[in-house]
Amino acid sequence: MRRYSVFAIAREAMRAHKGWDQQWTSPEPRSSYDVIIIGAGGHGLGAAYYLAKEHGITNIAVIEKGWLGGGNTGRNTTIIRSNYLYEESMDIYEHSLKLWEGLSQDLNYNTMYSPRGVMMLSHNIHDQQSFKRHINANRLYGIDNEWLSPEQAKAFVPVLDISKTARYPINGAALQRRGGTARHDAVAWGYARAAADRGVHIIQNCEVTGIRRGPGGEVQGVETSKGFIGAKKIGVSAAGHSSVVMEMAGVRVPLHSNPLQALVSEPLKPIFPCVVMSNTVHAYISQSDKGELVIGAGTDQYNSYSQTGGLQIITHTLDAICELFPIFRRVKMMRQWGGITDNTPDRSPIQGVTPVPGLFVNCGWGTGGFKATPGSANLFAHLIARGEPHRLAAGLNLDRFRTGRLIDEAAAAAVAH
Amino acid sequence: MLLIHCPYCEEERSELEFRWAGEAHIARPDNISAISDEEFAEFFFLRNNEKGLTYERWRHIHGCGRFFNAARDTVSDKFLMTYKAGLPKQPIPAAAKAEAIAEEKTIETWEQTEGDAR
Amino acid sequence: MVDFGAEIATRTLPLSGAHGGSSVARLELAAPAERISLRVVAADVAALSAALGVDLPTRPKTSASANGRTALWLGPDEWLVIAEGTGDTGSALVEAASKAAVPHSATDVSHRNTAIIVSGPGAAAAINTGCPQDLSLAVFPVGACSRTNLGKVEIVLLRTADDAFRVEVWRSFSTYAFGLLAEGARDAAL
Amino acid sequence: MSASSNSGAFRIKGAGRHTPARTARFTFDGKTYTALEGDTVASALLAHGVHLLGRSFKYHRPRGILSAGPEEPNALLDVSRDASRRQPNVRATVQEVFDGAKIASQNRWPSLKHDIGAFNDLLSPFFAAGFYYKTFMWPKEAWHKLYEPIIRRAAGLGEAPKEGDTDHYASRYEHCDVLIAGAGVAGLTAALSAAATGAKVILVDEQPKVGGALHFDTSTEIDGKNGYDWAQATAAKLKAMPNVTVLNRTTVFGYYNHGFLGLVERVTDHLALPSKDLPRERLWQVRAKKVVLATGSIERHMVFANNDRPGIMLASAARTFLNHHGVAVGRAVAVYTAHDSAYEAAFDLKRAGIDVVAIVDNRKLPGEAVLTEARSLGLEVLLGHSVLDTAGRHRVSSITVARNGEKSGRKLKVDTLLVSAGWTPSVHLFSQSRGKLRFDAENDRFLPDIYAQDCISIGACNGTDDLSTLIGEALSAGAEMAGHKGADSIDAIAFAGSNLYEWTGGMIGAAEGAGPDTTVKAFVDFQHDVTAKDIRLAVREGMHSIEHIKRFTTNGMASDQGKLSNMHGLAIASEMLGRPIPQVGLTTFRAPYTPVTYGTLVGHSRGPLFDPARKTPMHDLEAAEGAEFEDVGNWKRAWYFPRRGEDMHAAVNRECRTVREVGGVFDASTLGKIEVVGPDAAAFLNLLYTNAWDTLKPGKSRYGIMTREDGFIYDDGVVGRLAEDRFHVTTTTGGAPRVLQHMEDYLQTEFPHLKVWLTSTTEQWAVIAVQGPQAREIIAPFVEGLDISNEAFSHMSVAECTVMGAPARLFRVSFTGEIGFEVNVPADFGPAVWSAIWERAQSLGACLYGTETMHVLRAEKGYLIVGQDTDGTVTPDDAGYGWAVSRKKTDFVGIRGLKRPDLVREGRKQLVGLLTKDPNEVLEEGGQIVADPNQPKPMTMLGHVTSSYWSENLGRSIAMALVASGRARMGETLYVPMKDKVIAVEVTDVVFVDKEGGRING
Repeated sequence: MRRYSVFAIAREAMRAHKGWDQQWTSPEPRSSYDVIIIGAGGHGLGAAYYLAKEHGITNIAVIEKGWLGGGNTGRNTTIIRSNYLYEESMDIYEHSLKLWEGLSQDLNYNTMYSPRGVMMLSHNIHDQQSFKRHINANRLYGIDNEWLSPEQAKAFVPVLDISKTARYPINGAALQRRGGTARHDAVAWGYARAAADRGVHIIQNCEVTGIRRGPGGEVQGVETSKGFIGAKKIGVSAAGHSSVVMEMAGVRVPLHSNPLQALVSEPLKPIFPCVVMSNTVHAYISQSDKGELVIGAGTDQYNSYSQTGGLQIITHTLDAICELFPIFRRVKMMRQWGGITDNTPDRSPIQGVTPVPGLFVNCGWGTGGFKATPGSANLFAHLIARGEPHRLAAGLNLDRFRTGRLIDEAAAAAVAH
Repeated sequence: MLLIHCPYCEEERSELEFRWAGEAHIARPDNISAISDEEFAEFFFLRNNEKGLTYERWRHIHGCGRFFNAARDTVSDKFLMTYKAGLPKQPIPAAAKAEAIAEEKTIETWEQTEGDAR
Repeated sequence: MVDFGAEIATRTLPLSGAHGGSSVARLELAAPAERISLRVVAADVAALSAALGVDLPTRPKTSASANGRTALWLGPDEWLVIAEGTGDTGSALVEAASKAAVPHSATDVSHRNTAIIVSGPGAAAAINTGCPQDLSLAVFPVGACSRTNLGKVEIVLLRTADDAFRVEVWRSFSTYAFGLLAEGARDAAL
Repeated sequence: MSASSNSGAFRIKGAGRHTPARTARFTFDGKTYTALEGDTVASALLAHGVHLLGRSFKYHRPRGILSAGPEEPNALLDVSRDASRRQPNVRATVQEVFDGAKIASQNRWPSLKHDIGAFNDLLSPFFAAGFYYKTFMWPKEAWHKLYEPIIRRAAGLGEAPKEGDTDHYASRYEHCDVLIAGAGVAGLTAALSAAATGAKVILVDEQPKVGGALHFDTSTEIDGKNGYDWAQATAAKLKAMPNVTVLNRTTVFGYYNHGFLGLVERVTDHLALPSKDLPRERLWQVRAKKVVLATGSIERHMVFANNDRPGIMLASAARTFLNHHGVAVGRAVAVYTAHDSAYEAAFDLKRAGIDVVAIVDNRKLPGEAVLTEARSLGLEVLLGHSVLDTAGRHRVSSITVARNGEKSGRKLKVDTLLVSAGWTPSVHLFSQSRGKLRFDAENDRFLPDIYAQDCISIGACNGTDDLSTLIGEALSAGAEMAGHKGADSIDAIAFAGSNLYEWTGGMIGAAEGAGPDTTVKAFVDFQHDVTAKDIRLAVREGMHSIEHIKRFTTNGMASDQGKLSNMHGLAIASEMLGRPIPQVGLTTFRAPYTPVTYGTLVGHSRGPLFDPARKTPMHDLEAAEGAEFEDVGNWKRAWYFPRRGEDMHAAVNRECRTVREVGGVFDASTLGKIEVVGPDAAAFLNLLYTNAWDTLKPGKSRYGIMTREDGFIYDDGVVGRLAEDRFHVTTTTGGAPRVLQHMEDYLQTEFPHLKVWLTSTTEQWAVIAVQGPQAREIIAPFVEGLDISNEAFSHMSVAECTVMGAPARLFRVSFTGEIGFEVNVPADFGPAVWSAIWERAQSLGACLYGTETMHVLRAEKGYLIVGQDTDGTVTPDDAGYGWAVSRKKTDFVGIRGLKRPDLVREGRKQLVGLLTKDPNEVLEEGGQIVADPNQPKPMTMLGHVTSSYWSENLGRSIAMALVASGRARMGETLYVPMKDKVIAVEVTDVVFVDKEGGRING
């Protein structure tokens, strides 16, 4: 792999950029692999990368029914933070945040991790109690998160309306300074390039239609639109389509797939310095490097696999955005889109072994999977390589729905993911 | 914004008047206190989450207030039928099903139409 | 010492003093009314109709009036009964319903709801500012009624004339409803 | 000087459709110009010879006006009336001029002509597509601290408004039988036949006037009239029909599920002095039974070197400026085309007296008719030639023309170059409706193929080019969509149309000199500065999916969303990949078709209408007593009642003391109330609450806990039994709607055999809580028909009675540990009863108190608040309410969930009291509890502080907490480590005041 650097760019600039390698190739599948990962999003590609880099397994195929990074990796609003409440959540999201901090250098690909701060607005006493519970838990766990007064919040985001006459006045905010954003496509591409460089096959436009199992119930490989491909281990990382893929192996998982909508504005000069979220009025917003205001809206209420949703979801979110930031009322929505999120009953992910030998699952990231990408991928690789979960992901098992040991961030938190 | 036929109001109304209420035809076990942990998890947490034909409940919460059942294609979001609560799972008439299946072949999710025009 | 017990409580109506509307859609507050939420199974509807002196409509989205009482079909076992009586509560209606010797629920909601009358050639347009239903005369004729949405609140809508509607709304939502209808009335003139 | 010359030196006398006498003045970058009413900003500026309007995104290259419509990628301006009504990123080609408009260019500093950012253009060899993924990585922190801020400042276009918007926006739901998008020939024709059936028709068009392409196309005749005149007459006819609504200046921006369409109508942006009553824009949310898509097509530019200079524009745009606005786009004009339509631009200009330097056609064989006409007009036509390059700093000054295949050619001096690569059908809405496209290889275009909704495409957006065919197609589509099939309904209104020329030709992808793989800057996407070589680079780097190419190059991602660039980008990728276009695919068309103002989507939901603020009947009286309010859900609740000079702390301390010593009056109206009526009411409540209800006698009430199936506490409240078959259920304030939904769900779905009905009565009753030793004394004079002595009406009694003449429900209930009553009266009586009770309470030395004091007093008694001391993971036993779970019942919702392994394990978190070692230290709610404050991070946390207050009655702080194995830790010392200190606490019982509970029964 040719390293990327400013010197490489300068050299290429002199010869019309004709010397760049393909970032990844499009190989025909082999008849079998040591490991097959279903789903070439950030989580799946990252798992392949870490399997190759940290566990010495390189005979891997990542199989993708569309184009790599085209699922939720390429459709989310790119928020990164780790200030969750429960130990299980803090473990994985903080592990992830630490990996984000060095990801560009590790992959030799600028993923544009931008620790511009993630601020969650508190509008009432209930929010305040919840946020302080998070802040204290985070501090004792070694994770940064701090309480701001309304004035401090406004100093950080000058366009914020903190007037007392607002319908839901702001009584403070929680700020994680290390939180921020990254460039979503670059994450998928960076992992794809680095994985491909280590010999991983990325097989796009190849739909998995079945999972073949042996006499002992163990996995033997996958049926695909390009024929059967054998593997002793299969990792499923198919986000919104996890239920569909797991069903092929006869495993039911507690998931609902819902369309989550988002939108961007026309590009504006820098006006919004960080990420702001408000659960009380249902809004989250940041500004991309191109200048678009990136706004996450809600999920449609019903199960669906169509990436379209109702206009009312968008208008509801914009109501809140314009209440918080009245100067954005004349800004224009340029593009809206949707992704299919896979949501668990406790809104925490599932990563672990399954009743089927050789089949591993990583799903249920709901609306919050992007921030977890490096951490989830890294621990999923560990799970697949060792056959048992890493300490930091042990609580994310499927069995919790039997025992009742849920990780109920949704119930405990007054914040969206 | 969906348009939903309420079997009680006998009219199509805007989704705004309705609230989705999860998978249909999941009966609460009569002997619920006697079932195993696995059975309870199955009853309470596991859902089909079908890609394609799904049976689900809606409540006409801002209308007649009734819960009712619907059959919908989760790929096209088209309703195949709605029927009153308490009725058993209704078979989909062959014609409607054929249409739905034909559509399923041609009208795939967005992510599949992307990069794959005919 | 003041004789505290002697006073008789007077009523304070919601939306007192609210005014709004435009040349094409007038907004007025309805007079206080007696109201009950009536629930009874289909088999016992006749008994309640007899007891109340008004035939409870059984077709969706319809209402019926008789003897100063209007019954609005809200659901297959649910009616909102509104009387033009002078009572301060729905007790007369509750009592009348109780004459029917069948299980039912008649619950006084006279003070839960308040009503706004919207009238004029732009009445439907004003309501369609926040109501997603088709209010054309063909689909929502005079006498039609429905529980539905008005912006972010729930209402019960009754068409009383070609160009007049009664909007029933819970009292704490009435300020919002009136405000939205006032803006709708203004924009209906456009 | 006449008005017309005033309105610009490039006005052509006798051309255009505006009235010369009607002028409007506006400023552009500080300079004043005069326009004619009906001008767009683009036509007005062109009339004055102004072509340089903006700078591009990345290279800051000078840019002018490319189009005459909403597809404009370059001419984006800042338009304002005043500081609060300023709009960035406005398309000069759409915005109509109004008198007094202040217009400015964007993305330049210090000025449009001298822009420092243009330095980027020199560095462009470095700024190849995706270059930023390959650098800016060292050192680690530099991306966020150094590079990103620089990139952010350079990027972006307009500046966000600085002030809140003083305009308002309207919103309307509408229904129709047939919605027709686009009022060109096809849309108008379909409207005629649909309307003739009596169907309810809405015809929508984005321009001020109907006609679509007839704005520029003067060679079409319909029904014996000039096309544009026919369009206006037809619109007038349609507007006069009662079943037709014609919406001008209105864009169908989104086609959503089940026939739902979003429209935005621009109401005042073209008016000089709009009435304050008028909304700026109106959102139409239309549910259409059927939809006719007549959205036309958009002309493409040619992709060649330096094709982006001001003065280079689409041929049809030049015709619009000339034929509609009466403006000549230049004095020496050349045409570069691959399509016949551009010839007509040359004809129109020539006839208007403009020098047409040459028609450069990269085809060898143009349409015969246009070629003949060109020659007869004496125009030089260079067939099989191409424009290889252009020159000119702020405007094109010359072009280099060469025979195809030759590398050099001759220079022609021009001030304007008109381009056309043919027409792209506007299939955006069809695609949004989830219809599927097919590729028409013969004409290089995507056309509607398989429909997903009840709609039909007609005219240019359906690839129908021939006018007669188009009229026939539109007539039958209109009738068919209105439900009338067959010829009968059409024949009566059928008419004919003709145009002078049949158009042929068209190309997509890079033209001569810009391919197959050169380094010239041949722009595909103008706004984002994406060139043909960028797309090739993406493919070379392994981006083989069109979505990857789009995202890597940002082609089609600018504010025009690829209306001009998508097809060219696709063709270049296809060529590079060696795969036919249908196999490369097309990126998705997403809503909105053109950008939509947030304010329009928000509509009325702003300020007081953003979210209803629910107020109790006594709200105003409380406000008059000086209450501060807090938001609880969407309710406003009285929080505390400060007297003069008191801060919150002092007020709450006084209220707390007064309630325990004398009494207090509290507004509890927001508590949810559900009337549960029917013979099976008790049986139903037995199933919905953990408690048993059949043992509760009429006239008594009981505290109930509700769990969901999972066994965790969902809600709580006091339930009074008024009669065998009638219960008055109360819920938490925030929980009321979900509890009712939860109950209805079980009633309708799981227990439909039970004869019981539920009615929300939250708002029927005003609830005045009177608590404290003097509570009975306070209310006694007002209560009629009920003995409220402790003997006759003991704690947890409930009865119907009369209060001040009003029918009332009286509860003997306490959330303070003192004697307590809750007076429920019909809501309208609330203020009068409240005033009377308060007057008497005051005379006895009692106070008004708010939610904060309520919280403190209940915490002193260890009473739970669901949602504060529980969080959805707490069982009744965890909370110390195991006694509320009936052991006798064989079923209730939650009975099985409660027995799951994790819910019965040792070590669960339990609700306990905490007393700080320092009585003056008030813990932070949300503080985390540890056994060893000196352990390294990450620490093991045992639980957290759920409630914490200063208790004035105890003269010390108190707290409640969820602590692992809490009840086994009584007396243990634990620690709450804060940022700056560690607070030692002792685990205690949750009841701090009156542990024996005697006061409540007085």
